[in-house]
Amino acid sequence: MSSVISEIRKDFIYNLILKGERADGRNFDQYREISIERDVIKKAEGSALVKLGSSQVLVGIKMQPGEPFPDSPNRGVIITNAELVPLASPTFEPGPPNEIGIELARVVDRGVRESKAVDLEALCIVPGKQVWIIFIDVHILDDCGNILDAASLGAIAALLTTKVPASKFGLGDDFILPVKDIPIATTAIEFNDVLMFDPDVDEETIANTKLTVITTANGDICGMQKSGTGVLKPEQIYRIVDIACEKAKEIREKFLEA
Amino acid sequence: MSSVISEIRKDFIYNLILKGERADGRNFDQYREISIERDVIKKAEGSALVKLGSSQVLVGIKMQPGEPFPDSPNRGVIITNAELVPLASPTFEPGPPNEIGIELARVVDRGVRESKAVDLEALCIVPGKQVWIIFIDVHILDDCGNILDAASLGAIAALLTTKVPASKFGLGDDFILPVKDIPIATTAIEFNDVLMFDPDVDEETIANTKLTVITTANGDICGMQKSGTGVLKPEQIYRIVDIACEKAKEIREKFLEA
Amino acid sequence: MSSVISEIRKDFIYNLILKGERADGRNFDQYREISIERDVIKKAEGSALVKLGSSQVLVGIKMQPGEPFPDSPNRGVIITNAELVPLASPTFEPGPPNEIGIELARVVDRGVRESKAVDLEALCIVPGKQVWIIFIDVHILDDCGNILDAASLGAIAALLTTKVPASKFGLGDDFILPVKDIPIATTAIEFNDVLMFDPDVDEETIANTKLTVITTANGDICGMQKSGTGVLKPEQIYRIVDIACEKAKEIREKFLEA
Amino acid sequence: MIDMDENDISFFKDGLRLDGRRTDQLRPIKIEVGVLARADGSCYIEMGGNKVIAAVYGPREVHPRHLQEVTRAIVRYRYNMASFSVEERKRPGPDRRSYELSKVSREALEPVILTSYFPRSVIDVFVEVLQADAGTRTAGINAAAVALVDAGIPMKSMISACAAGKVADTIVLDPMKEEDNFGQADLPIAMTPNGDITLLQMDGNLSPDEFHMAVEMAMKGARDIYEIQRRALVEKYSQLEAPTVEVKACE
Amino acid sequence: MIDMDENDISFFKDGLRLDGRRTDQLRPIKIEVGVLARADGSCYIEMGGNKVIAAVYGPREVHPRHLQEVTRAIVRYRYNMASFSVEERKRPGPDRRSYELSKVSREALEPVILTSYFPRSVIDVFVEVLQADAGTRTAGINAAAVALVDAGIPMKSMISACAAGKVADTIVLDPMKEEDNFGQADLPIAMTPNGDITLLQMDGNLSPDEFHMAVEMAMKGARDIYEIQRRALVEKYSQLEAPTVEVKACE
Amino acid sequence: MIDMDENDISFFKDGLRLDGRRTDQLRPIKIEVGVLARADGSCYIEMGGNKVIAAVYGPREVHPRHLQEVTRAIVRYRYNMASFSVEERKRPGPDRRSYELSKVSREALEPVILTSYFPRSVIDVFVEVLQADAGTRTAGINAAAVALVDAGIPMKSMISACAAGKVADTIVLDPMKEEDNFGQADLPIAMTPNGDITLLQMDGNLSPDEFHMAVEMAMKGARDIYEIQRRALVEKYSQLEAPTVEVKACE
Repeated sequence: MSSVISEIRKDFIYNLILKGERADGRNFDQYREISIERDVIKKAEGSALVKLGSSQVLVGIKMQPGEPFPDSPNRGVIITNAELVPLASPTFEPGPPNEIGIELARVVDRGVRESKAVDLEALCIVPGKQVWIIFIDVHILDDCGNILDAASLGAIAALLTTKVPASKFGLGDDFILPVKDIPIATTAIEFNDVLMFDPDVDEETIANTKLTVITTANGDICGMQKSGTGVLKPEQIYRIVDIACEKAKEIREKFLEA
Repeated sequence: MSSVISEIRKDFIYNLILKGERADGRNFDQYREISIERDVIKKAEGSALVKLGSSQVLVGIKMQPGEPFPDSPNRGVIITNAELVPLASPTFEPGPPNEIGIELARVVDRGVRESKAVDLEALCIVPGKQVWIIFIDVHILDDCGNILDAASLGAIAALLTTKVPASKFGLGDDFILPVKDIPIATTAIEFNDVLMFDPDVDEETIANTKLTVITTANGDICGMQKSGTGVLKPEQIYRIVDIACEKAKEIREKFLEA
Repeated sequence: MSSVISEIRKDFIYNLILKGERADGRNFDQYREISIERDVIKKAEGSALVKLGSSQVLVGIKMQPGEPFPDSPNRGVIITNAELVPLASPTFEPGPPNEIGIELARVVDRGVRESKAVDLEALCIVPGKQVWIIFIDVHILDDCGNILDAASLGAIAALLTTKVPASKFGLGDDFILPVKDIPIATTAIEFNDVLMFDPDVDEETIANTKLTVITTANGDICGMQKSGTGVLKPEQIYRIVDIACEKAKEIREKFLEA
Repeated sequence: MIDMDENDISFFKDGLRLDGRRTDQLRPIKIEVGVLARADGSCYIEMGGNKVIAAVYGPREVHPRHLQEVTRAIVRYRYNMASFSVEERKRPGPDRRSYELSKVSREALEPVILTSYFPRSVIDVFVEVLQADAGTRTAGINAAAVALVDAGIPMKSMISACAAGKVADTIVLDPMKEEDNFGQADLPIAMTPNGDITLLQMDGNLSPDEFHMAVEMAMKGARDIYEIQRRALVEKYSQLEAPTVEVKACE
Repeated sequence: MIDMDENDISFFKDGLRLDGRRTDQLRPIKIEVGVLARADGSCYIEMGGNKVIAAVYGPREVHPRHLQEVTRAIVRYRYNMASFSVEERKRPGPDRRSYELSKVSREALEPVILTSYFPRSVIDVFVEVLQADAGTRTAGINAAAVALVDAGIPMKSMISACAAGKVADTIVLDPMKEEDNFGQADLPIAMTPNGDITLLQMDGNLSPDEFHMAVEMAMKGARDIYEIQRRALVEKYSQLEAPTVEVKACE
Repeated sequence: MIDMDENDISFFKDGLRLDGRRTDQLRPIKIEVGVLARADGSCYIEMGGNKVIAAVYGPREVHPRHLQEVTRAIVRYRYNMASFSVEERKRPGPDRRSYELSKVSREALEPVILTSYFPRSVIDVFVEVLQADAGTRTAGINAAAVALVDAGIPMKSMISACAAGKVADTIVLDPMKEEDNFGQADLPIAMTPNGDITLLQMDGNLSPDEFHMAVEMAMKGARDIYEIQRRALVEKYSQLEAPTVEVKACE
């Protein structure tokens, strides 16, 4: 997209917002259509392809035995990585993750870790010696905005389909990965005191403040991240948190609970 | 070489080829003079300095005990690396191997590996635990064209001089590395439907298609690699293969067989 | 500092030197004021903040058990690293150490190692298996010239305060790191046949030859390094060595001996 | 080629391969055109168990500038495997194998791209292997060629890629994982519809006669794949108002 | 948050915290302005056991040039831990954590920097953690904000940062190491004196009500820190001939 | 200096060193000029068991451009060891030692190169150690200096390098591997024929008097090497039609 077209597009969105509208007709707190396809990668222990509007994120889970961390000798290990491959956006470049990819991976990780979604105690093989390592690999395929929420959704959806490959390593029968909570990340941007959830890529461009709130099944907050070079008033933050809890509940119930 | 001179040189070579000639008077299927000096590096377990016309390639073999690959627990390991050091050509740059160096190392490796030249079973020390690791290090010293053939020739010549340093590691008496086959790589370029073997650096510049054929002692093919941004007709490929088998036989008999 | 100002400053210093003077009024063989603050970092096993005029260097010592080198199975290991972080000078850049940082670390290391300042035999835990590893980490905070002498001073001062954290690793009682010698590095620059010790950053800019001499407590030389793109006559070298021995004695007695 | 006692493995049963194919039969192929919104062109392909997606960006500006060519566009090709695409998790980022495959794949496509139309620019081809099952490089090239058309890049012709292999002394088309791991030879090619070879690699062991057979069989496979690529593009673009220049480009 | 059996640890004794503080009390803070000769601005801070130094260079030229912005200065922020700053020696160089902290810290300061005054240039903020004791990112931001003033960078307002935490179901201000390691939640913020939040992160577990309490408490802490920053700057600059523009900038 | 019980090793037998040399004797040296076709200048040297090759490219254009100097050529020097050049295989690529040696070797040559003749360009010196046997840095500098002449780079004078060492309390010239590994000091120098020192390093232990002796002995060695360098160049260029400017440069 040339920069001239992009300026025109920005103005268009800007003017819409002033009229209380979004380019695709959504309400300010409305998510784009969500679809989750599970178990799409047979070589992975678990996987999910999440579509959030036109954004596409594929998450694969691989597991293997390994050493625990010294300060938690009886617990499995989670390692989260995100690849913002250049296939997914003209702004992504080949090479090791930059600060945007690192932040995304760390916030996805924070949601899974701090919600205690995975029962890590159940992943101890030999206390202090051998535990299960869970690799959560986030592969962004198409960045049409809000890939963080899509990646978080993909991570928990993939974990929910994960089978621990114990037999492959001679460690008994395979078993379903024990998942105890379902953290949901919801992201809003602020622009001219308007709060918009699930921003698309154009909306992300014009706003310079973003807040992600991760909530657990019982409605608590387990992770937050403000990003961007703008400011938020406390009242705006509280408003985002209120709506985020609600939205997360809807998404959780609709897509992830039996 | 300034780009003006290089254009003039290209035209010269181009016009020669149209007349059915090469700049140094060779026939199209004729190799430059080959010399192989063995055991030039005493610190290495085996080594060979190959001169192919003015091209010079030094190959050193180092061996040490190490772990086998999980899928071949009773076999030695071959690791091939090529350094296109900036000393060897104005177009080489310092730094880790680029795609040209990686391709060269992988094709040299392919020849040694797929011909089963080295008896890897004989390099098992403790099954599943300890085997001999063979490092084939290709050091390009002067790139005057067709360094791939020179490097392949250096690799097998060096392997043929290699003594396994068992006593140094307290693993019994040293022994001659068991070599069972002698793969030979022969490379041709295509230009205006003319096929030229063993191209020099100027010929490489004007042609944009190259085919390397690696053959074993019994006349089979064990590796091939087309490179460059041109195309080859199947008949051209078959013609190259026929001549390559012949040339490889000559080189093998003249330089590598007792 | 813009390059115009820097040229004026250079001329000023140059003219002063021709008159036999230095900008801050020091004699040619006189050091700036030295201060050493010990044990400033509680998380480190030993530490020292050295101020040499306005130059500031912080050295921290960390120790942990690890494997000895194969060729010295009964001796502790010293690993010296220097970070020329961009906070310390407009000319330092983020990233892994460049050749200046590497040289600095290696010369600091040379002083400690070649003077046999640390009794490495006393740092063997299990012969051939486990020894103490000493990490000497040099953190340059403010480069106002001659950071090499400041770093060397910081390294030995920090080692002199180091307590081996044996109890933390279940290896008996903590003990004072056995230090047997006190190497002192002294650096001079040459400019127009004038030799100036402890150059400040402006003096370093105009001179292009520098010589560092490291001496031990008994007056021997244990390390030297010429740097820069100038030349030194043997007589100049001998003169620097003579003064260096003297200066080192003064510094050692004043700051580091009980 | 992993070296196993090949007698232990029977690659054929009742004259058919382990997955029921004849020796000269391709695995099932599915091609979808234009699957990504951000990319200028894209294609998703399944070849047997392989799942591969390709995107094309460009022609666009080259950074850093010293890579620019005054008379033509440069072509870049990045073959990348997702960490979870293989049995044992792969470390993210390129390894030596992916550098080589990127190079030969770029050289498989560059001969048909009309790079002289776009001096000083770059055409970027990105291929992500989401699931690997032997033949990822040929699947990637097939997807990339379709994505180039989808991106409207002018091309002299289509490129189609396919491998032949040798198992139990028999030449077979489009080897699957087991045949690739325990077989005797692998020979991937890429070519234009009129038989110009743009990629050719081989490892294993083939007599000159077997080599001829394998090349002919791989070329037959590539021709079949070309029909599938063509159909996928026609299907995509026939739903639009009128046939576009791009579709012409691949006929 | 390391997951421990929290019953084993008692975080309070006689209504006070392990280091004798009330729940809403900061650790001792010491701020020194202008501690480095080479930097354009600098600040050393101690917050409890944290020892952090910040330097500012710029506005200065950007290298490489393609990073330049035509209408404003870019801001770079590098959070770095000295190898010896933590219990177990840290490998030198940035890790994933420091990349994230550098990003959010930059975004905490950028909203108040008048970057449009200096097009095509860069303002570099370098923060070195010399000793770490929970709260290094907020300590770094506090020092960096003062160093920016010391460097004469025009700013819309000061930035002050502080964390709140939750231990034994109680919201506490400015958690120290033990409270951070074994507590239930950590919530660092940065803000302007008039309550605009420029950094907000959280991990652990907080109900919406606890979250409100924690934000309010962290904001109170930030306001207290603002007074200390202000005093340190006034002290430094009141020794000079006249109050400078920079001091005004932080009032 | 590895610290061994030096009594266990006897470095002398009948007043001669283990390889039969006197204390002030060089190892055998062989120098060949112009051994590479692609390089602008080159030299192969054997000093004892060392086998080292040097190439010079330039003056040529500098990439990237911001490295250019307006008033002079920059000089780059890359000291590199082949993986197989040492007892235990070395990982390819530079390590900290080779960065330091590259720096001091460049600084050993730069004083005599007339860099002001070639503003905005670079003179590249590449040194490959093919076999190492103590003294690779001095061997590399000796080869590089000859290669510079062979490349026609204008120089104020030749550079010759040599080390002295201390073993069993005796100062010796040009230590070989055993003397270097188990000796008490190593002192490499580089100098011009008229005694200007351009490289000086030392490690181990020397009294000021021993230091004087070692410098004098190393300088004597360097003078002897200068004669060999000179002879090799004359031999090379006397076979040509007429003495060239370059040969003059090293007289």
